[in-house]
Amino acid sequence: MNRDPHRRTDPHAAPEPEYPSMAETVRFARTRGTPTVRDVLARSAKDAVVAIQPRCGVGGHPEMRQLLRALESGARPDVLTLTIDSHTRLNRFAHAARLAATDPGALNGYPLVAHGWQRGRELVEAVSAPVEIRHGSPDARRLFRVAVAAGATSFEGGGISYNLPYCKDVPLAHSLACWREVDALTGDLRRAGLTLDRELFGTLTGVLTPPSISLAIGVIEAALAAAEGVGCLSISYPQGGNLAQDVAALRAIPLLARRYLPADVEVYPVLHEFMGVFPGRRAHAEQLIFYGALTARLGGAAKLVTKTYQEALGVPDARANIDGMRLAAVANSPLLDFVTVDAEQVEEELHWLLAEVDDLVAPVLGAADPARAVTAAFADGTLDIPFSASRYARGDVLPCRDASGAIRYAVAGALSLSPAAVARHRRALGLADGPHSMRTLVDRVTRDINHFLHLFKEIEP
Amino acid sequence: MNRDPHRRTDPHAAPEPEYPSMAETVRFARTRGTPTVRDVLARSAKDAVVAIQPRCGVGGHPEMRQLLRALESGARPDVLTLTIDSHTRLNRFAHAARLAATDPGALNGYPLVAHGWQRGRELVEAVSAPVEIRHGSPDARRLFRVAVAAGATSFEGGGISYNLPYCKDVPLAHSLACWREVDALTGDLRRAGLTLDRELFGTLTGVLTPPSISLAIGVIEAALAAAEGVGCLSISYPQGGNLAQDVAALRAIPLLARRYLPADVEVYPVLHEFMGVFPGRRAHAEQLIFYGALTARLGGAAKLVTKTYQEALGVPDARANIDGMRLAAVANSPLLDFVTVDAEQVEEELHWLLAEVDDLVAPVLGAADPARAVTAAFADGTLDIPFSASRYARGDVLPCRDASGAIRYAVAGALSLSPAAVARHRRALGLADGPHSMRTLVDRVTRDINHFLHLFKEIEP
Amino acid sequence: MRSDPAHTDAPESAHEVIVLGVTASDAHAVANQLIAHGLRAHGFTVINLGVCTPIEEFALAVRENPGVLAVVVGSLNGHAYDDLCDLPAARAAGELACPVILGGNLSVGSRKDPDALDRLRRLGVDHILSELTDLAPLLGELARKAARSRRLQTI
Amino acid sequence: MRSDPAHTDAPESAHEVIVLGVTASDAHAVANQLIAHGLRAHGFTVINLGVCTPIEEFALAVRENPGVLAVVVGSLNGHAYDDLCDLPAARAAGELACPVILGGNLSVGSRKDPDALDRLRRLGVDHILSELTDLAPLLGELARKAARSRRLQTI
Ligand code: B12
Ligand code: B12
Repeated sequence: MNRDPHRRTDPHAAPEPEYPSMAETVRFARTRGTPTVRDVLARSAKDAVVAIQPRCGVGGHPEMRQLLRALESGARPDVLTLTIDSHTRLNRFAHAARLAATDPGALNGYPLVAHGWQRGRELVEAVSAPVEIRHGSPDARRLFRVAVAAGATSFEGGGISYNLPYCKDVPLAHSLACWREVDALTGDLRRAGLTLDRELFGTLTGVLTPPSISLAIGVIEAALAAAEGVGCLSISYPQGGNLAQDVAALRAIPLLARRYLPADVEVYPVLHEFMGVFPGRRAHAEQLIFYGALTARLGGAAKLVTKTYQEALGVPDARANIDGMRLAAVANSPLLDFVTVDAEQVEEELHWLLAEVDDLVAPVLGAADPARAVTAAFADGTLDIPFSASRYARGDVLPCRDASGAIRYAVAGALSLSPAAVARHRRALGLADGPHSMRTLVDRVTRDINHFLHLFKEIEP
Repeated sequence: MNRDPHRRTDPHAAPEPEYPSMAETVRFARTRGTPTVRDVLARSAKDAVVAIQPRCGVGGHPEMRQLLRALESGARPDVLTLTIDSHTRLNRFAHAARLAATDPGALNGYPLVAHGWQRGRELVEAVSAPVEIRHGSPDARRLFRVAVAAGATSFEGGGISYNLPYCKDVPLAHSLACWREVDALTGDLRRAGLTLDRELFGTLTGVLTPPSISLAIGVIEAALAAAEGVGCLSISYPQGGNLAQDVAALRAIPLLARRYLPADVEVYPVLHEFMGVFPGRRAHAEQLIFYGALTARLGGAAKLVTKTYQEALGVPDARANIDGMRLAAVANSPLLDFVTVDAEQVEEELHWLLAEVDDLVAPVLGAADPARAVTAAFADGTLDIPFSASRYARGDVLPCRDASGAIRYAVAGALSLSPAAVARHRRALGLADGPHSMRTLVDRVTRDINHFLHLFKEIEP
Repeated sequence: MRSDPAHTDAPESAHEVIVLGVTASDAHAVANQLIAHGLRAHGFTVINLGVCTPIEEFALAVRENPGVLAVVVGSLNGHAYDDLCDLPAARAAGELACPVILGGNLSVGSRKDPDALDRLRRLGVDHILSELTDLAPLLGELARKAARSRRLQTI
Repeated sequence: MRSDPAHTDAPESAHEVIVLGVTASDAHAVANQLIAHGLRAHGFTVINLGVCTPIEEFALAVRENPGVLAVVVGSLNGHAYDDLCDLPAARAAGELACPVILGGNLSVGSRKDPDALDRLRRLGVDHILSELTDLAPLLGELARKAARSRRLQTI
């Protein structure tokens, strides 16, 4: 029995194919006459119009091609996606290849490694929007080579954010080392003339992600990537559902970038439409989708990654995906210039958020070896995420929603936050007065996970 | 050659059929177990959630039934519509009947008189939302009888608003007399136990309709209807495109009702989504649709009549109609509670608007015979509408948009407005300093008619 | 800016005379009024019959105003074919001898069947324009043709 | 509130023991952690193997902890069938003799084919629950049955 805890490569996987040279790769991306993801982001930031991107991935190659074309003609997204299946994410390449050959519809994403970079290029060439690879691989080295060879110009992930939510037993030191290779290659490409966008997955486990944890991990991953020569970074943040908090989080990104990242690195704030439990009824899902898009606009996001009204049900079909993007695009309208957000509330959230991120980030980024400091911080809980899928974060943190729907720490575990910050959180939750039973807290967390189901009265209180 | 200028009945029309008794009609509407339009409006007003209603009408009977069912299952509108074809509107019943029999798809609406009230009832029974008849008949007496017998619980129109935009040579005295009959029958029904909703068509010619004209005509028609015993009135106003102006107009409606209408008459403000030249591109149309729905919400409308992204192209298909309603419904979301409108601007618009409506309405409603006063006022231009289709309004008024997009009088003709009001309008347009050539004004009006095409850059400036 | 009724709007100059109107079942007035203004600005004399104008009323205006250059018909509500179906009979009776120009939104529905235009041509519509900007140039050309044939007649 | 790794989470009472986990390719952790809490609150001893748990790992836990009442498997990412396709072989080898209960989102796509559940049953899944609320009652029933058969064995 295979007890290798890292399980990071598949013993039966096919040998790696020949890749095009770096020069060829750069030439391909630069001479297609279509923008790269970075070009799109730069334009969005300049025009202050949020770029729109779907999630999309199906197992079959012709089906994927057809899906991309349908999405492009139906909604003209600014960026397109290959969402990778979860076997490939975990480097179970043989599994993915077998299903791709026998039952591609059973895959929950596109098995890019199994299909190979030549087919990937066919996809990239089938559409005029640039393509990002969205996955969730703690060790994405092979996938990255295929993605770059295919002509993708953006690659999501990071050594923390694509480990802790996405696997059980890959040590952080290992995933950080793998992503360092990816980032170094990205730096090489940049020097060769192609600036890839590297998006960091601030969404984490998606469910009640505390903004300061999301941003802290984003900033740390960004600093690690910049150190390897990455020149274009998207720091993503998942919509939590409280407008002022979400807007503050998005607006914090450029401020944090200025504080922690080299001046010559471009940083774009990205919003992921609500990443927790989605309402099941179409009308409700549509309201949340629109609200997310409006949040992106008000927060100054350069890009929005959309959801669909089928989110609660399963991988969406093309129609739902198109409708979701079209709806999100409405929030970009000049007719909505009059819509504003409470400036004072945002100011207050922003103030605390910046302080919290500083508290979380400073010890790690101040260390001699930040990657090693990251591993140690997660081991001792001074960095942590809620609902960690991995044993390499303690998962002691417990977030809840306050009366306004904002996400606060009910339990901050060993996070390196100031006592004042922790007290503010617990006060907002009405928990200031000492300990509460775990049972009560779990019931409350469950309720808050289902926040939008309650708000729309899809379930009983 | 038939030179009868009223052309109000068709010499070849079939004899009127037997109608069910008033008691039977009341019983039908009251025992269906579904709400009447008035029930829906009362609930909307109470819950402060805008009711949603499509425009929809096709020539064939089975096609109409199918359309209503598709719209109901696709978007669950609160009210459904039979939009009547333009032959029937002009009492060209034989034309409508011939086309209904030979080429129903060539009709631009449902020929209810030709199909008869029994078929109308089939339609009403096919859906659970109550049905309104929307048309444009200067003489709607026959259509009204059929509509009521069919079980429709709302009937649009009025002696002014369904004359001036809808025909060339029907004297106002005649249309007012016809609508007096309709209103009196509505009063009879109310006493018999069924309160129909009577919606007044404040949209008029739809293109740059000045708010004070829209509301003044609505208030006059409402007063005339109330005098005949009508108990439930919807005063509709067409979205003009400037938010503060449109919100002020909607908020003016209950204030005007309190001032000019008996206390026991229910009055509901209704918004018609933008009724002028619609953008042709789908994404732009969707933005305008959403903006309209948000305007309705912010203005406190009880009901919204929607448009579709096919508006610029032709009578929409079911799919587009469903999408339009779904999109509008998003604006009702509790997630958008934070969206507000500039209170000061609205206050300022409201102040002037109420004064203007008073100026226009008072002379007529103060007269011994208001209906006769209406005819005289349109003859001498103290009442007037822009772009009148009819010779019975002078059509001397010329509206333009100011820099904020608000609709102002460039030429107020002989309207009984105060000099201060007229001066404010012309000042807003930069026309304060004396006369301008008609040529220049027409160019400017043309530009302003195409406002949204310019805003969305669909045409060159 | 509504146009006055036809009878008060008789040609007052030697300019080319255009009869303008909207089809019988159609009440859309705005384009009609703007077109009337535009053509007048181009120097044409416009007899604007306005909305809801049956063929017989167009015919009467042409009969009452000798030398009409063209009849310009708008139709927006989708009923163009049905509203113009008396045109062949009128033509057969010797009415409306001048060119008939049609524009607007010429059939019901948001997907247009090109056959709809052929059907209209078969009714005797001489010119169908999809762009309003083509109207003045077309009328100009018709005016030049008419002048040429008048010159030929006087030779 | 993450569950600790299996080895530190051994049954500490005479309560019924449940092995819990998420399928091999699936990283969705939230329901898993809430279910672990819920079952513990119901008095069960839960060995939570967490996400990304292949059949062999479930089998090992059952082997290492005699008397396991049931194996409760979650699958959210749509890969239930593929992730469980080693189950028949494991069962044939005498592993995983206790009931296997499955729940979550069991196939890819937003329109579900009911055949998907039959396929899973044919792999040897004993109970497929569509509602989480049915889990504790089912385990309760299994516990009563187990107690009855233990009693029968001791008679
Ligand atoms: C949060 C989330 C994530 C997080 C997960 C973080 C983490 N590590 O936990 C992130 C963002 C990382 C993520 C990633 C992915 N996700 Co995800 N995710 C969700 C989301 C939004 C909520 C899931 C959740 O936590 N719910 C809260 C918990 C409490 O409830 P639950 O998991 O829905 O479970 C309920 C029931 O299923 C049931 N239940 C669950 N387990 C069990 C077990 C038993 C025995 C029983 C009886 C009942 C039961 O009880 C719960 C309460 O009702 C759902 C969509 C949604 N529901 O809104 C998608 C969703 C589950 N994800 C999906 C997918 C496909 C993925 C990815 C493969 C990416 C992709 N291709 O889109 C990756 C997974 C990679 C991998 N290796 O598995 C799909 C599954 C599609 C399908 N089946 O057709 C969903 C439905 C989204 C979608 N519409 O496409 N995801
Ligand atoms: C304003 C409006 C109204 C107003 C009209 C008021 C009035 N009396 O003028 C009101 C609200 C009363 C109204 C009523 C109806 N309308 Co209406 N209306 C419109 C709207 C929104 C704008 C029209 C307008 O004024 N445009 C401004 C002027 C300047 O432009 P235009 O009319 O579009 O014309 C342009 C071209 O067509 C061309 N053109 C026009 N005439 C001519 C003539 C020639 C010779 C040439 C070369 C070019 C040309 O030049 C113009 C500039 O580009 C259009 C949709 C749109 N376009 O956005 C619908 C529209 C024209 N209406 C429509 C319909 C069907 C009706 C109704 C029958 C109700 C119904 N069933 O929906 C009734 C008409 C009743 C009747 N008896 O005719 C349909 C026509 C459908 C079709 N063809 O499939 C449209 C397209 C809306 C829709 N999508 O359903 N309407």
